Amino acid sequence: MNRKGVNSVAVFRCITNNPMILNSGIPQVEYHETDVLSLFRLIQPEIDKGYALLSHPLTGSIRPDITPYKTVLLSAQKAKADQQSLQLIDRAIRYAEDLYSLREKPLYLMWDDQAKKDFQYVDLSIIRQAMEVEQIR
Amino acid sequence: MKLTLNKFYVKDIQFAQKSAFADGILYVDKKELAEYLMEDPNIQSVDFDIARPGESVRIIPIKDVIQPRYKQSGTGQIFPGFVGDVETVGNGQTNVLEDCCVATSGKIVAFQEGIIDMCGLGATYNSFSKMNILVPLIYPVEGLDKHTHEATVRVAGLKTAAYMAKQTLNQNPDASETYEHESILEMGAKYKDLPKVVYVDMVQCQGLMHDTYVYGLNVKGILSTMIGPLEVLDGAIISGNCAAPGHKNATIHHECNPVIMELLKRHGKDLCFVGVLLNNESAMLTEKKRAAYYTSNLSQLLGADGMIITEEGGGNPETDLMLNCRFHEKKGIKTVLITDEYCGRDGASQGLADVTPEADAVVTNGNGNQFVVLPKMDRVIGDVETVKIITGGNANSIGQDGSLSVEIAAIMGSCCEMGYEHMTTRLR
Amino acid sequence: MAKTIESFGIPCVHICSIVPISEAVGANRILPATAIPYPTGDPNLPKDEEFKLRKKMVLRALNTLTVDIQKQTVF
Amino acid sequence: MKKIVHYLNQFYGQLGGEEKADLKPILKEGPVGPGMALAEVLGQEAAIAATVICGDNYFADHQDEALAEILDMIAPYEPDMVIAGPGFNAGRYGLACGAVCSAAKEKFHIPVLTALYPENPGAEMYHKPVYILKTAISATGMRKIIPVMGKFALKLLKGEEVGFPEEEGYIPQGYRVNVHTVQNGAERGVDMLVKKLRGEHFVTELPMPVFDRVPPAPPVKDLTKAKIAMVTSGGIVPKGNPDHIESANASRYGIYDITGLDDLTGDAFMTVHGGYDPVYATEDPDRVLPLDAMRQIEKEGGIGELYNYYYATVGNTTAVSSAKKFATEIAQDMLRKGIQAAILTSN
Repeated sequence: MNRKGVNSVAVFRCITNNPMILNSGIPQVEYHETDVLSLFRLIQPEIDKGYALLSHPLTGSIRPDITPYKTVLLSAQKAKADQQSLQLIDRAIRYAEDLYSLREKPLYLMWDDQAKKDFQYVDLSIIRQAMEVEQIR
Repeated sequence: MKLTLNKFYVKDIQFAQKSAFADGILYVDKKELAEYLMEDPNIQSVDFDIARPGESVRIIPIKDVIQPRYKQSGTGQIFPGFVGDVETVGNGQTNVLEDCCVATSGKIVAFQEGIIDMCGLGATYNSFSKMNILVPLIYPVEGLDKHTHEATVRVAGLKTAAYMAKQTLNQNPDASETYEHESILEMGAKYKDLPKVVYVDMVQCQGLMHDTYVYGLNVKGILSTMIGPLEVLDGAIISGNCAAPGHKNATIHHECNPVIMELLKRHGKDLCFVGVLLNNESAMLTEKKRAAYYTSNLSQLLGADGMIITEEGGGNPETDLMLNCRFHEKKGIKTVLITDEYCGRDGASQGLADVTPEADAVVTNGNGNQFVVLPKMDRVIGDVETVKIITGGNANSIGQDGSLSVEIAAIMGSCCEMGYEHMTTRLR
Repeated sequence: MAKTIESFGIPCVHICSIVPISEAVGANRILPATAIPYPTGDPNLPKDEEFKLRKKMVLRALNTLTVDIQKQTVF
Repeated sequence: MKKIVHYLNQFYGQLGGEEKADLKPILKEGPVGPGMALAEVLGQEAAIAATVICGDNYFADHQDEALAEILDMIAPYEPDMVIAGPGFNAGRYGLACGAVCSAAKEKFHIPVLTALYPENPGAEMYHKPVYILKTAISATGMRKIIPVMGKFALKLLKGEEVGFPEEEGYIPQGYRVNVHTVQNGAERGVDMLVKKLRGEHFVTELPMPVFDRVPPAPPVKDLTKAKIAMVTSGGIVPKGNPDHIESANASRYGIYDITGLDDLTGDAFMTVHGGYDPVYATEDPDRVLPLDAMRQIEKEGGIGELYNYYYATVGNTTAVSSAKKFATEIAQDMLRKGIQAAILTSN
């Protein structure tokens, strides 16, 4: 899908800290071993450069301080900086920062391996469904 | 269309040899109900528990809450697409068990939360604590994948609710209310001087534990659509969303949708309630825009003067909420938004993930980040282990006396974004 | 800042990368910039092309100062 | 009986007007000026043990020393509370009232109270840590505010529960708290919509962040005769950052000479903005402050004149109040210099 919103070439960048995405068959994965807030901060300069958000950074109902994993889809092509993307990533960062400061240690650091796997799975499910509905692959 | 809700007030639920409803007591034959649920081959075993108002009981983790309803007359059956066929509902008579609900508990994923406390401080944050609750505990067969597990628990809850309300068939209700909703052309002529009000019910469909069903269909990827309010009261919308307990719209919130109820009550008096538009909250930005634009197109077609928009969840849905607000206001349709906030422990943060200057009329249902200490309960229904990990495995959150420090966001329905509860925030 | 300067009767065009922020802080004449690290340039272009782009942008910005607007306008 | 120390400026402390504004803090036993009236309201329950009086300019120019001196004067009284003002809309006095209360609260862990006009910069700066009662814009509101202050002070002294701003009259501190309501959220929403549709007054429960607006300034009639100035919040400053503008949360701005310059180069200029990647601006500062283009347009006669100085600050987490203050000063300077229009660049 291109930036004008017309369904055309199905290309995107998949920025994630979710290891389950790596083996999911989703192409163009850029994996970063970091937390969700840091991932957003990595994405912000990409948006400055002119890559647009295809998915909302705060997908799902699980808060960024609770889930350790997030996957964000960006456009593969650069253009003039997308205003909505700039605004959304900015607000997502602020939203995550506020929630990270709720507790001495944010909740996402507290989970055992089984819970982590489940968070990964839910994130993957959301991205899969998003791609299916938007017919991108 | 006309729908009558026959209300039966439940004073207690008791297990018995034979299921029945008599003198306000709902008797449940566990064996018969279990057999009914076990028709689903994905269920290994099932057990039931009862929680009553005032008891020292905590239910956790809760997936969905459902109000028992069953059709006394009219077409179709309650929860179409799941319990009933996909036939039209929303007419005739529906029997309703008041002060009573089903709370499904089942650990689909290892991080699940969702608390109902039947007494103490936690009980002041939702209506469910004041209800008689039947809890089906569903144990699936081994190796069941998570999507099927979720669906299994979801359907078992709906079947349980229908089974319970079915016990009232052909009895005299304690009270009954009739709601009428004409065709749009008819009401346009009938109430030509009243402002035309549309309700935009934003539903969330994004993936596992984040889906919503209408007449049995997962409405992911739909263009915004319209549904009759009376159909919603017969369980046409079902929650498959089991994340974010404080502000997800459980099935009971759909069945008793407080915005629909209020608009129906005022229909023909100070407003004309045109209908309900369903707008999906997608994960994708283009879809969010398409949905909001399309919803605003439909509103225009319907001749709406004003609208109430409710959201489900927090974070990305705020973008849908604000897009809908902006697009409608730009078309001259006045909006009121209903939401909640995450404005921090002290309430000093900006509580929404997206905002727009057009949003000048907003109802908030509370700050989910408020911390409360919940007292130890004598009994836990569901999964005791979950209590330990509910706040992220933080041992400190469980006090020496067994009390639990949580955000009210962990309490089922505490900040319901349809405005089901009686809470707001004030600035100080 | 653009808003405050305008409040003194001096038209002020705001060339900025994040238009919504400019809208939120109440600038009246807003011209979207290229990108955050280089609002009035583009390092991907050859020097002379980049200058042409900048001059064009500045001319557009200057032109907004001559327009009689009634409310916040993104040019 | 509870003990209170009261803070006043030279004027309300009855020491003199502007000519005494450089006065260092002095201490007087018992109440002075407005403290007399306040003492009457407090009655038998609390007394003003002492009054600290300080000149407005002295406080503004030497805030750290002044605060230290004032706190040293307060400490021996071991007060149960510190009250400052009321300061109405006096800017310097208002800031001093806020600062003294805030510092006393932090140092002595006691309740503090002042009263200011809501638009006083002291109110904007200190409404979070300090209860600031709303006053009229000028001292004509003295008679009205003193009883309110007295009653609220007693409430704080007794540790009674403080109500909401609308009930108590203080400036909201910015905390949203959960409260239970009679109507459910849906009923409130439908009520709000009906009012909105009828054009009646309604109150939103969640105001959006302020989207501030001013009416657009009239346009420039003839660019070719206009004197234009450049402003940037992108932190472009002469190499060495002579004014020490901070990379974030800037507390100052600079005015820099560009007479005779046709182009900004990385040799002579730099960015001190800490909120974006400086590589591109370092390579060519015109990418943030387009001097080269402006000069060429000037030479071609596209504009009358480019003002030979530019204004610069850093717009990185800089408080709205600071930005407003800089812009006010810059606009006033522009008016003095006969500038007719401005170009502001931001990252």
